[in-house]
Amino acid sequence: MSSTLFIALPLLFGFATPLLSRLGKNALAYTSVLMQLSLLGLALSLLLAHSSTTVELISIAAPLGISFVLSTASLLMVLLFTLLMTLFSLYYLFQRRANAYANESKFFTLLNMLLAASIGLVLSSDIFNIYVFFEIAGISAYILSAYSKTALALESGLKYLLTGAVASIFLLFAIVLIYLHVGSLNLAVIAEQFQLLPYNVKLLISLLLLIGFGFKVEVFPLNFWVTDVYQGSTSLVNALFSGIVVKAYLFVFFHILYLFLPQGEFTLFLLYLGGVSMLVAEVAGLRQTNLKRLFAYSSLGQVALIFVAFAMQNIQAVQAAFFIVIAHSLAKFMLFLALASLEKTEQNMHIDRLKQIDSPFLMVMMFLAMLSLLGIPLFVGFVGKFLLLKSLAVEGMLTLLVMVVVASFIEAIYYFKLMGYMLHKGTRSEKVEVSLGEKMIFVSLGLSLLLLGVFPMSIAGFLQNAAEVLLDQTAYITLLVGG
Amino acid sequence: MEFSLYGLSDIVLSLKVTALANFFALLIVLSTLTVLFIAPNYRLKRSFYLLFTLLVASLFLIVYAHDYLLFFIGWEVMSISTYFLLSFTLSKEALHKYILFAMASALSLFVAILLLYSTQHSFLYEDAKQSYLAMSDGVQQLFTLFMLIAIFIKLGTIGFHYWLVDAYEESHNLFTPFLSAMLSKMGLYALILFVANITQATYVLAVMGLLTTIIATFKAIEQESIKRLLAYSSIAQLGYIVTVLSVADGMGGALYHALIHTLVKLLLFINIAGVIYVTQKEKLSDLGGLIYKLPQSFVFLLIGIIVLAGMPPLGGFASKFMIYTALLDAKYLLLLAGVMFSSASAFIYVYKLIYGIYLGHPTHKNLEEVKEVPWTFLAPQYLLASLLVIIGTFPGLVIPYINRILGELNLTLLSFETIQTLITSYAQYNGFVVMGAFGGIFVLVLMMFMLLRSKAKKPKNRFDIAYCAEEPNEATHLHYGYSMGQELKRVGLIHLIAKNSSKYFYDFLAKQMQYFSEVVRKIYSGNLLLNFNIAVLFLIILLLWSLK
Amino acid sequence: METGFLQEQKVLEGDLNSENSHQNSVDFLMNWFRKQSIFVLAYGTGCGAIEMPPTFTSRYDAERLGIRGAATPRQADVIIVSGYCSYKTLRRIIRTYEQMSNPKYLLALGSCTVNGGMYWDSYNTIKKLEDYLPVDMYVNGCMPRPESILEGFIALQKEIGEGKASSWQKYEENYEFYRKNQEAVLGKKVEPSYEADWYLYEGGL
Amino acid sequence: MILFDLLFMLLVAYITGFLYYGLYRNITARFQRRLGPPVWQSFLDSIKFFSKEESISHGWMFYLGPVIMMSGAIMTLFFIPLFHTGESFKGLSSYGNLFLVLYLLVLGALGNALAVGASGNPFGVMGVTRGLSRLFALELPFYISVIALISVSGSADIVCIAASQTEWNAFAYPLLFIAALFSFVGMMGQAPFDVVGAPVEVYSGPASEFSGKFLALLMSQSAIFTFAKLVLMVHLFLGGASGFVELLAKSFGLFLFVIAFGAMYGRFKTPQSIDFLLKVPTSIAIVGLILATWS
Repeated sequence: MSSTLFIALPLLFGFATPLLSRLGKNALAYTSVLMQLSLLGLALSLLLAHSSTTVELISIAAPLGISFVLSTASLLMVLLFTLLMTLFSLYYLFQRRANAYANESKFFTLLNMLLAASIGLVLSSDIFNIYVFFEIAGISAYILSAYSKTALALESGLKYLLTGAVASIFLLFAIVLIYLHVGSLNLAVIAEQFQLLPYNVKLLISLLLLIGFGFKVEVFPLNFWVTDVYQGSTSLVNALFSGIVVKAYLFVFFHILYLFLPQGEFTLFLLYLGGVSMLVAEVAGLRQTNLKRLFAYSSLGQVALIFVAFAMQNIQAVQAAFFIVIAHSLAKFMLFLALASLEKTEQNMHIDRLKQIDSPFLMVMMFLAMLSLLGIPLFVGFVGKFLLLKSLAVEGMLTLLVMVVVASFIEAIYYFKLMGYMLHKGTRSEKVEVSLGEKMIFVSLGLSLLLLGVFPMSIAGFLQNAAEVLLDQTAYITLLVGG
Repeated sequence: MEFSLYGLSDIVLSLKVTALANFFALLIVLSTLTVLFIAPNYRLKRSFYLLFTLLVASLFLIVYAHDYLLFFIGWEVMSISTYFLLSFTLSKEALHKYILFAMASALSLFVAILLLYSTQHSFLYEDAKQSYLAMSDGVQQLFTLFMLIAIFIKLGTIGFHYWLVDAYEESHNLFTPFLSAMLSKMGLYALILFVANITQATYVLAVMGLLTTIIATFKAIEQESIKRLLAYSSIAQLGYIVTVLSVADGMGGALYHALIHTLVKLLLFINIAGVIYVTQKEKLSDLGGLIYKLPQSFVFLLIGIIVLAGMPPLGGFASKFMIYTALLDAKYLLLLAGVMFSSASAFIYVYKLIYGIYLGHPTHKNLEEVKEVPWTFLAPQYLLASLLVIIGTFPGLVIPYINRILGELNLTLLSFETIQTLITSYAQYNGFVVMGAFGGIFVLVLMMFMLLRSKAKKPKNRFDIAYCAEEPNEATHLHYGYSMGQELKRVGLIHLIAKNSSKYFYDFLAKQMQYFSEVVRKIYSGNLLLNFNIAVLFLIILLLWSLK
Repeated sequence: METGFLQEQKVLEGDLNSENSHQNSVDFLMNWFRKQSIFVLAYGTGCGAIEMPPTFTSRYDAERLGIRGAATPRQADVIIVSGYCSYKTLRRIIRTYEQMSNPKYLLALGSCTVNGGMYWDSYNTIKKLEDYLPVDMYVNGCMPRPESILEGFIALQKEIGEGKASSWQKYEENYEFYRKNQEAVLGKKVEPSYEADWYLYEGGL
Repeated sequence: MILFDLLFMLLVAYITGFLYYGLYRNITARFQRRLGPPVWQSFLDSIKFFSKEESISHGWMFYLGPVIMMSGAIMTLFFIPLFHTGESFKGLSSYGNLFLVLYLLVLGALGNALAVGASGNPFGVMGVTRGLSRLFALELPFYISVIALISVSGSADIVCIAASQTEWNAFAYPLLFIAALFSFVGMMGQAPFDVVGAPVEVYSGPASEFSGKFLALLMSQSAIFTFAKLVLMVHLFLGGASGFVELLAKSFGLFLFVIAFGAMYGRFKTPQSIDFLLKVPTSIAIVGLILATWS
């Protein structure tokens, strides 16, 4: 029952928001925090109690049913999502007055749908369910993106919608093909039989899946919409996009990949795709002066890095991928929240404005996040990057290694340009007040970056376990289908 | 002390106290103490000290690490904390330049150590040699390339020095001594580890070292800013070390020179920090004639430049002598000639430095009212100068310590008899006798000279000079030795050497990068139709390619 | 103390009356060395300078007498005022003379240095050099030939050897007199505008 | 005993140096078709300057400059043995080596350069600038030759280098000798490399502010220093010396060559001389070095 709760609770809460908003002015914000906290508590309790992968089945009719698989890997993602969502709610609560949304209840509805869908993507073991959550997440994301109703926001929402629609067509077509040939939508069953399919069909399905998910996992050249969407959306929403949504897509894409193609037929192709994505994104970001767009480029780069790590398809690399996922989620989340704090007066900040802003606290916090993103030692970003590059080196993929390093260097160029602006010496006119609550959130995020970076061994075992589980196709099949 | 990290069995980290590490740790302690001595004169934010502490900690980590991963972590932390320390005073451009080079250094070091790891799955220094030998030829070259890029950037070897000069010039006067004395030494430490543990890379080091010494010396000659001049001098001095490390028995000379260079650069930078503190001027063209205002500082700078120029009888000659004989031993004769050539050229900037600040005429009215620098500046200079004099008198004093390091690295020991003498296979010299003879002769000549009947009288006015029967006054431009060396540009060969070619190169690189970025950015311009087309095309091409 | 004409007369006749010939052996030795080696400031002040190059080069070879040129007043023993002396040049000559170190001698060439010569009516030349600087030896003629100049040098050497050439002492003793005359032609702001007077020099190192 | 040796060396150098200088002036005069001064004229000059009543000093650094220069010259002299055979008149050479001597050669000049700077005379500094600019170009061919000799003889000890010559190095390695001679002409301050003290250009350069006893000391050190440099060249290239006659003969021969060379040529400009030295003698020296050490 527990894993279903992760999806049911947010959905319930989401649809109950119109009612809750009537209870009082702040009721929604407080209850949201409460709800997220309870989800986080649930996830934590599961973590403590967790011993092996569990399956939960909600049976509808004999072949049809919704099954959720809660493995170490998916629990990790759920934990990350709920944690970020909790912090998000808290942040919203603390700076709500300054950043009130026109229609708060709708906003919360969408937010919770997004969360439910993201968790659903991670937990589902049925490809059609995945499609459904894919769509839910997509629809809520489109609306969230256009939520502020400015010209830019509407443009971004529309673009998001268009590309999302194209993506889902490809995905749906793939699912149809799969069902045609395998006769089942259960991931385990498909995985079992996928190897037996004719080569052309396999290729076609893989291609369709790649394109379908490719839009969502922001891989070059299907990531052209990302920067526009990030620019149009508010920073708060961006925090969720880059902290939660894209991670869920990444996870489910590679989950499916590992199940369908455990031998790694496409590994080399995907690796270079990831490498090229990273390079292109970083190079394109080099001259960007709009902060949100800049962070979008950086997100593209980082996601591509995660893509490379997952695509390696071995335990060390996947462990590294999880490290980068955590590092990137926390750091980008932090950056976008900081941006939200800075943007109280103005949307769409130009990089020059960093010279004016007088807020040492936010600056320091942004420094922490950026350094972690750049993979500087003592931050968790380093651990992920290091493990990934190490496994690249061990595998002898020197070209890719150099590609990733060069891309990291280019990323460093613009991040340090940003820092240069922040460190600019001169009078600073704009004072930005940061409330204590916000500070607590930033400090806790920053500390977690630092602590995980200094003591990575505290979670390394857990992550390794997750990686093993994620890569173990036979165990998955055995669990779901039975011997 | 070995331990594992990240809960992974295949990564073993280790900290170890070695004689080499102790040597560099000693230098760190010395630099930190002397630099902190002058700190009370400046009003600094608390965060400065916090970052400084972090920096020192990272230096210790670098030094005591016994595997390349910890070393890399220390390296990166050093770069970043230096970045924030520099950010207090550096302009945006200089700061960006610094950090880009630092990141390039760190990342190429990263690649190098990962390549090292890939063969034997170990980061430990002991396994480094085997790991290196296990690589294929191409990878070996790649590894050496990346490692040397990382080291060269930190050392500021010519071509990679683009960041260094600006960073030195604009850094806080408190921090510059440390920057020059310590941070560049970390590059040296890395190079020593590389040379001792992995491979000699003879020709690369020889060529780069020689180019560095010569070009940096001539660049130093044409500078007008004191700190820029000393920055180039630092580069040149480290060039000697790089050169001498290219020969098999060069380690002793390299360590010796590292010690001397640390001491002398601390002395010089603290000295000019004092001068800048009392005059608020940083250019040779704005100073002058301070000798009678700051006599003690003058003497310390004099000691500093004597050492820097490698003049007997002070410590500088001992290390130069070691370097020369090491090169001679290896029969690198033209290399030796080149090194001695640049050493002789160094006299120009050394003289320019002391002339521009202390000699000649004051260029501003307020220079005539300055007082001697505070004792907090003088105290560390007393310490450093006396150390240099002691080393000059007893050049063999540090040989046993260097021998301990050499023994640890399995290299040929230096011969050692008494602390007064320095012995190499080609020659020896007795520092005590040189110092004693010079002192004795000097005192005797001075005494006899003072006893002469001819009276020495001192004009009351500094304008009473033989000036072609004209009378100079305040407005006359009398202090122009600071621009000495400019005329050298008229010599074609030297003009060629001193061109700003690295600036052109990096500017070109940056410009090309920007153009490239401009092109790539078109993909993300938001034109959906174009994008879909590109996407489909790209995917089809890639797929066809990958399925072949 | 006499003033005006009386003082002038006294100054001019000073060396005639003084009995400087009693030198002790050290003085004698030193004067002998001074006599043997004479460094002449290479400074052509008037038209007579044209006679100096032949004096010092191959044709007349003053170096065989130990007489050679010096570039700066610091190194010179003798300054030659070669002919007429405009106010502008006088300013430089005085400065140069004061920068030379003791003992120093002044050799005046040509008639113009004696009484202004053909420049008697000139608005910007001095008449009598004696009024402004003490002269050890006159070589008259217009212009004196190199032979005469050499003769003058030999005579000067003789005086140096006997310890009689002491114009530099005379200049110090009667500084007020010379100064007054100098200011009369060069104006109050006569150089050296700073303390060239030796008694303002600090002693020692 | 060693003190007596040193004193004697000093005396020899002083007398010979002044003698050579007198001869130099005399011979140059003969080149110019004049009689020239007597041989002891330089000595008389120096004593004359010592006996000046007063000397202008521009402060303690100025005062010490000539003293340092004199000390440098005497140090150079002491660390070069007079004879490469026998026991006596070795000076302090066993405590030093050729590298030390190479540095001592410039020690005095640099000390004096400080004094020149302290004097505040721009012409002096101009001369110093010229000297320093010329210095490195001057040293390069000399260094290359010396390095080649050290490498060939296997020791940086002057006595060993002198003793190891079966035939004179000048004949064994003529290219090295020629290159070193160019440098040596410059080191002796002779044309065409005499830009430093050029009297009519820079007011006699570094010496322009020195008067009286300072100048006298500079003249004396110049005499001693000249002798020391000549002895060094004799040991390096002309097979050393084992007796006074040999030493005087060889060194005077060398000296004669240098002054003849100087009397024949005009003066290079500073950049010209640097350019020339970096091109011609250096190339000769490099070829010489390669020929000498090729095995």
